[in-house]
Amino acid sequence: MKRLDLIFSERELDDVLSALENAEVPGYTVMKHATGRGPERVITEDMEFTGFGSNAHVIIFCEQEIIDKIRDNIKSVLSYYGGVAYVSEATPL
Amino acid sequence: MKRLDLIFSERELDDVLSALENAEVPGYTVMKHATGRGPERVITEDMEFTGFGSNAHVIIFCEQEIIDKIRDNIKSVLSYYGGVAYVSEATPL
Amino acid sequence: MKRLDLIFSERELDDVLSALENAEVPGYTVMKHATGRGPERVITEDMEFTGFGSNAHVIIFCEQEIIDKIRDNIKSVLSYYGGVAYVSEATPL
Amino acid sequence: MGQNLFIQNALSPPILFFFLGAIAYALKSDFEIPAPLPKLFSLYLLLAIGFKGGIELQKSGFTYPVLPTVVAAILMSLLIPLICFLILRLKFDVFNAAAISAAYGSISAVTFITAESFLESQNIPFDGFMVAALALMESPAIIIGLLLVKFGATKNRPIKRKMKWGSILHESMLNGSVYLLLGSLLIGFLTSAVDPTDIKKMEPFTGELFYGAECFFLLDMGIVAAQRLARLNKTGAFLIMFSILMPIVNAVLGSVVARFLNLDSGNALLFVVLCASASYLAVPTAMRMTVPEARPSYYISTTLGLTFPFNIVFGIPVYMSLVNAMIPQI
Amino acid sequence: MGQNLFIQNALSPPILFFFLGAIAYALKSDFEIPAPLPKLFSLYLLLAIGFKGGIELQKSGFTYPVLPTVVAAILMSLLIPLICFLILRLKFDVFNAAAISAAYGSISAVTFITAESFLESQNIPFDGFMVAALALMESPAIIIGLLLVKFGATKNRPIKRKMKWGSILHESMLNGSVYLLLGSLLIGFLTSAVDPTDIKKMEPFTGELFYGAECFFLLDMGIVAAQRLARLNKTGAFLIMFSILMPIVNAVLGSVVARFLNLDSGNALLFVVLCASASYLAVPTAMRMTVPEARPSYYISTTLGLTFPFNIVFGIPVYMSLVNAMIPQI
Amino acid sequence: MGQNLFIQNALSPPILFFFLGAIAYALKSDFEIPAPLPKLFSLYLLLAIGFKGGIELQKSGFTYPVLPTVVAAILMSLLIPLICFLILRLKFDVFNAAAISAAYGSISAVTFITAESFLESQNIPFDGFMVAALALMESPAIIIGLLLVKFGATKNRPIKRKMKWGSILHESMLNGSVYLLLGSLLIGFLTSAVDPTDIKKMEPFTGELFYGAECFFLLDMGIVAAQRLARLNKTGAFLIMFSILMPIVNAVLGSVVARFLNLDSGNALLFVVLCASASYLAVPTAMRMTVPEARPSYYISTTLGLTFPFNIVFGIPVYMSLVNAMIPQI
Ligand SMILES: Nc1ncnc2c1ncn2[C@@H]1O[C@H](COP(=O)(O)O)[C@@H](O)[C@H]1O
Ligand SMILES: Nc1ncnc2c1ncn2[C@@H]1O[C@H](COP(=O)(O)O)[C@@H](O)[C@H]1O
Ligand SMILES: Nc1ncnc2c1ncn2[C@@H]1O[C@H](COP(=O)(O)O)[C@@H](O)[C@H]1O
Ligand code: NA
Ligand code: NA
Ligand code: NA
Repeated sequence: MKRLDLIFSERELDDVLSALENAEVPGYTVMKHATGRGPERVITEDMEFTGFGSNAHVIIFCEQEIIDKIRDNIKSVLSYYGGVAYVSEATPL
Repeated sequence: MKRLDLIFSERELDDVLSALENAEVPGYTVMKHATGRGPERVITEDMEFTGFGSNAHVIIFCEQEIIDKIRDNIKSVLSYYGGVAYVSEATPL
Repeated sequence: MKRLDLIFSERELDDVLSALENAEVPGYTVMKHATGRGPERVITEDMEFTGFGSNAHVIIFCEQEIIDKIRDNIKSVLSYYGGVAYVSEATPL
Repeated sequence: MGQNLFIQNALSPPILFFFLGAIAYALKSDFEIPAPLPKLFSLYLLLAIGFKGGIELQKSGFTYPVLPTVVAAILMSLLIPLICFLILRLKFDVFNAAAISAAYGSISAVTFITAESFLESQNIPFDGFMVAALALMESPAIIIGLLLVKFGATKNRPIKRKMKWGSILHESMLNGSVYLLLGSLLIGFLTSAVDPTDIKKMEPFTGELFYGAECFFLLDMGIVAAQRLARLNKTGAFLIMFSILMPIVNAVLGSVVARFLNLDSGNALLFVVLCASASYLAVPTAMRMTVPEARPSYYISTTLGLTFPFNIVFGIPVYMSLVNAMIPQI
Repeated sequence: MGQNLFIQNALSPPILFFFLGAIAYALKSDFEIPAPLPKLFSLYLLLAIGFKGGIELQKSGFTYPVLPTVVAAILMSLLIPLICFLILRLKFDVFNAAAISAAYGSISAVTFITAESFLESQNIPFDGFMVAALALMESPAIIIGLLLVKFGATKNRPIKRKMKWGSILHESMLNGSVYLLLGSLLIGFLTSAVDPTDIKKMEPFTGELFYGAECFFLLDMGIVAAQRLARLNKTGAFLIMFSILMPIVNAVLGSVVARFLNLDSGNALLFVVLCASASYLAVPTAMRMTVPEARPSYYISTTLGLTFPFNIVFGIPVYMSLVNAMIPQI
Repeated sequence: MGQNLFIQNALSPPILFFFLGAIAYALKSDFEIPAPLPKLFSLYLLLAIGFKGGIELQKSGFTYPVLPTVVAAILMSLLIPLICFLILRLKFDVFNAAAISAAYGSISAVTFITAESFLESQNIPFDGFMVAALALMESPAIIIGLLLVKFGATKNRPIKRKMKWGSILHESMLNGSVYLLLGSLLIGFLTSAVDPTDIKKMEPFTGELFYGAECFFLLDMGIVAAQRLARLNKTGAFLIMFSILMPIVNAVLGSVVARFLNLDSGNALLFVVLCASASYLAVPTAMRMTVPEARPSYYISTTLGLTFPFNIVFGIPVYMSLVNAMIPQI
């Protein structure tokens, strides 16, 4: 099985989650309040109170087919606002 | 070495951590306040104030033997209340 | 590409981040408020109000070269105050 | 007059802030109150009503209506789940029926607080000992819910899910919100016996601040209830009907008991509200731990998404009219 | 006299707590106020000024200076971004120029609050309806900012980034902080018409607590502003000049309008402060969503790291002197 | 009378809420106050006592007992760690002995606050300048702790762990809680000189709310202390004895000094409490950074799990009796 890690601004969370639902992922986990830096932007914790929003880290364990189904949708969301997506191997315990 | 990712309701955290201690893991990291969806349930942030509890994400870096020792205990906790457990490869920096 | 997971006390966060900047990582993600146990110490949530600080979990997706550039700096920070660092494989979505 | 009460209630700050929250969700505003800030206010409200209730209980002592009212409240929290269970079994399995029943037998502290604010702005007096009734209605409902599962589902439950009395009592008595409420009640009771100046020093925190904090919390409850309401369609028409009609049935039952107890109209309203309201704090938590077979969305979405808003917006003024009709006004 | 005002302002608790926060950052103290606690205070302050403004608006009604002042404020929030845009286009592309302009057309609620506290300690009266002006200056500035992008950048924007009117209005009207401020204003307005006792019960929360909460929040703002200031050198000298000089220009414009409106000196100061201050809440959020091409560090670092501290520390007393010079004192 | 004091203390709201928290942990209730809410209350309490202390200091000026008392307090925070170090070296290495000693030389602000509440409910007057003593006892204790390490462990410390004076001073003076306390003291001192109306506007926040917030915070402290107490058995009998007996020894020392300083009984109690209490905020943070060789569980579990509860429950009334015996009552 695969593990997909998505990191992007939590303001796009609803868009990303509905992309995941559409691809019928078996489940996902969301961790908010992540901060970070990408090639262009720095997201710091103090921005949270401005409503600017920090990052969300979404983890999905799923089969390769689903990864393929997700790809285009996720990429289009991430390319607009920024964010990263990486896939790695994982086996159920 | 291996990396074990456990995601389950934070109300079972004490049970899981003592299962880990019994298997003598070298260490673990806990991130609370995760939300998510599994095959059956949705865990949302607003449930936190109801005392319902959100999810915990536990990461353990350890040897394969320990994974084998942990397996049964963890699986029995997760099968009762739900949650996921995945193993992947990791090498010390 | 590689995925580097660093877990250490959030009080060393500035040191670690500047080590990352020096190695010119393309980006990183920080999750604070992690708790955990290592070989010696237990970090619990209640310590947060004492200013003692909980752990930070830093994720970096980057090429192997950068991992090699980072190694020494990171290891010297982690050896002083504790913490773990693991590398695994990851491919862009 | 009933309509008048409705408008007065709907235009009070707590209800307006509740609407403000609900509308934010409906309009997809990005307005939100991030966790754990809502928790701060819910802890505060429980502490404050417990503490003030304890002081009042100390003042009134266990004179006439106190003991019978509290006993009647406990009995209601045992009886209501049984009625609910019979109705719910028409459509649901034992686990879900029991869990939902427990929620309706129990109470909603915020509904109670809103009713108190309503009485205050109507200048209708009520007694602090009603908080004791509030505090004592959570645990019995949980116990009945667990007993319904224990005896209703003996055959098909796997062995490891057999419940023990110890854990039933633990879940019902030591749930965080029950514990804080009862503990604060006891502290208010004790300290007001010992030293009234200490009480006065608490007043700005537990008293003066209360109304504003209630409004702030209801703002968040508006968002949360609207979220739940939006997901409610998945639970089906039966449960939607149930979560509106059952409170009314319970309110009528409650008003009969209140009249029987000879409560004056303020206390009667509070009694009725306790019967009509349903728990979304203590009971869901306890059910999730002990009856994992039940679907949380059933007992949370109904209590929080429908019964709660119905009660604070429509229920309170309607129940007030009911009480006014039932209880001879002096 | 100007110097005197400056010292009195600098030695008031809100400004001193602001310095305490800023110095903590400068000295690398590990003092911090962890998220989401600052959010609690910002939500509280918006709710409280909205609510109190609504009450005052109810009292004053829409009598003479109210409507023209509010209309003038809205016009200023449309005019100022246009002036800013012309200046900023000398150095920046359409996206960045528009986003920064929108921020300066809009307002900073905390600057406004600090100005109110300043007036109170100077015993200069002012009117609650100015909060309505405050609340209504955010959305127009956002809209102008988005229009500048829409028409200024038509050619080179990829199709999927074309803005729709719906989303422009959504971002400008339903931004969390605009929504809370306007909603609380409306609630204050409504409830004070219906039931003045409810208002009195809110007073300890929205009134008495306010000054202390303001200080606490400014303590955090001190840290945040210092962090931003430290990163400001990357934005270049032009933007640094802009973020000090533009508020002064806007203040002068504002004082001319205030005089024209015949405002008395308290309201005039608040009007000037609205013009001079720049948004770091609603506008950045809206810009980030709708103009992702613009660099957030440009519009956040300038407004928060330079314009905000400049305004509360130097601006307010300077603008007061300006107002005193412009407005004939009775 | 001592017993009477004990009961009066034990039945006061702060102590009862502390017990409520501790019992929640003991009974495995799921009651909890999630982070960062406890931090909100600890920041608030530090800000408020600092601010009020500054106002009082402004009122009293540096008249007789102020300066000698503050100097004596600083000296005690230097002397006590030395005594502790000698005792602890019997069982511990230099690093652990120094870190624990620093904690006992320093103070616990919450213990101090609880003692003030105790005095208030006993109607015994005390002076605000004692807060200055409180604020000034943290840094010296940290410095002594670091010096003990620097000179006690020169030989076997790896080069990169050599401490520099700069970082010693930084850790001791700029620790978050020391900084906030001192800063608020200074702000209170300055603003009360300039404008007494500003002070009055702070009063609802820093004054009236204080007692309730203290209770809320002690509720959390009860949970935390009980958690620590539960883990304490691993630290061994020596350290357990130490964390009960050392406060008593320090209290006796303190009462001798207080008598010598001619303090009246309220101030004397506060002085004794400062000597007897141990730090679990500033010192542990500083030690963790500068003496990573020491085990945090030693200095946190003892101060927080044993010394703190002992002091607020038993210590304060006992020390009061001690003071009453030592100081001639007028
Ligand atoms: N190489 C990376 N490794 C880990 N996280 C990253 C990386 N690049 C970007 N991120 C995360 O993705 C977020 C959005 O990045 P950006 O696309 O630059 O706006 C950043 O704030 C980081 O949290
Ligand atoms: N496929 C998945 N990928 C990532 N997280 C998951 C997945 N399935 C379940 N989870 C997480 O595990 C939690 C418990 O799942 P459940 O067993 O369905 O109750 C969910 O709330 C998610 O946070
Ligand atoms: N084997 C491990 N697996 C996961 N996390 C670990 C492990 N060992 C240590 N940690 C984390 O690293 C932190 C610092 O560990 P230490 O170096 O023992 O102080 C701990 O608090 C844990 O959060
Ligand atoms: Na009920
Ligand atoms: Na402006
Ligand atoms: Na001490």
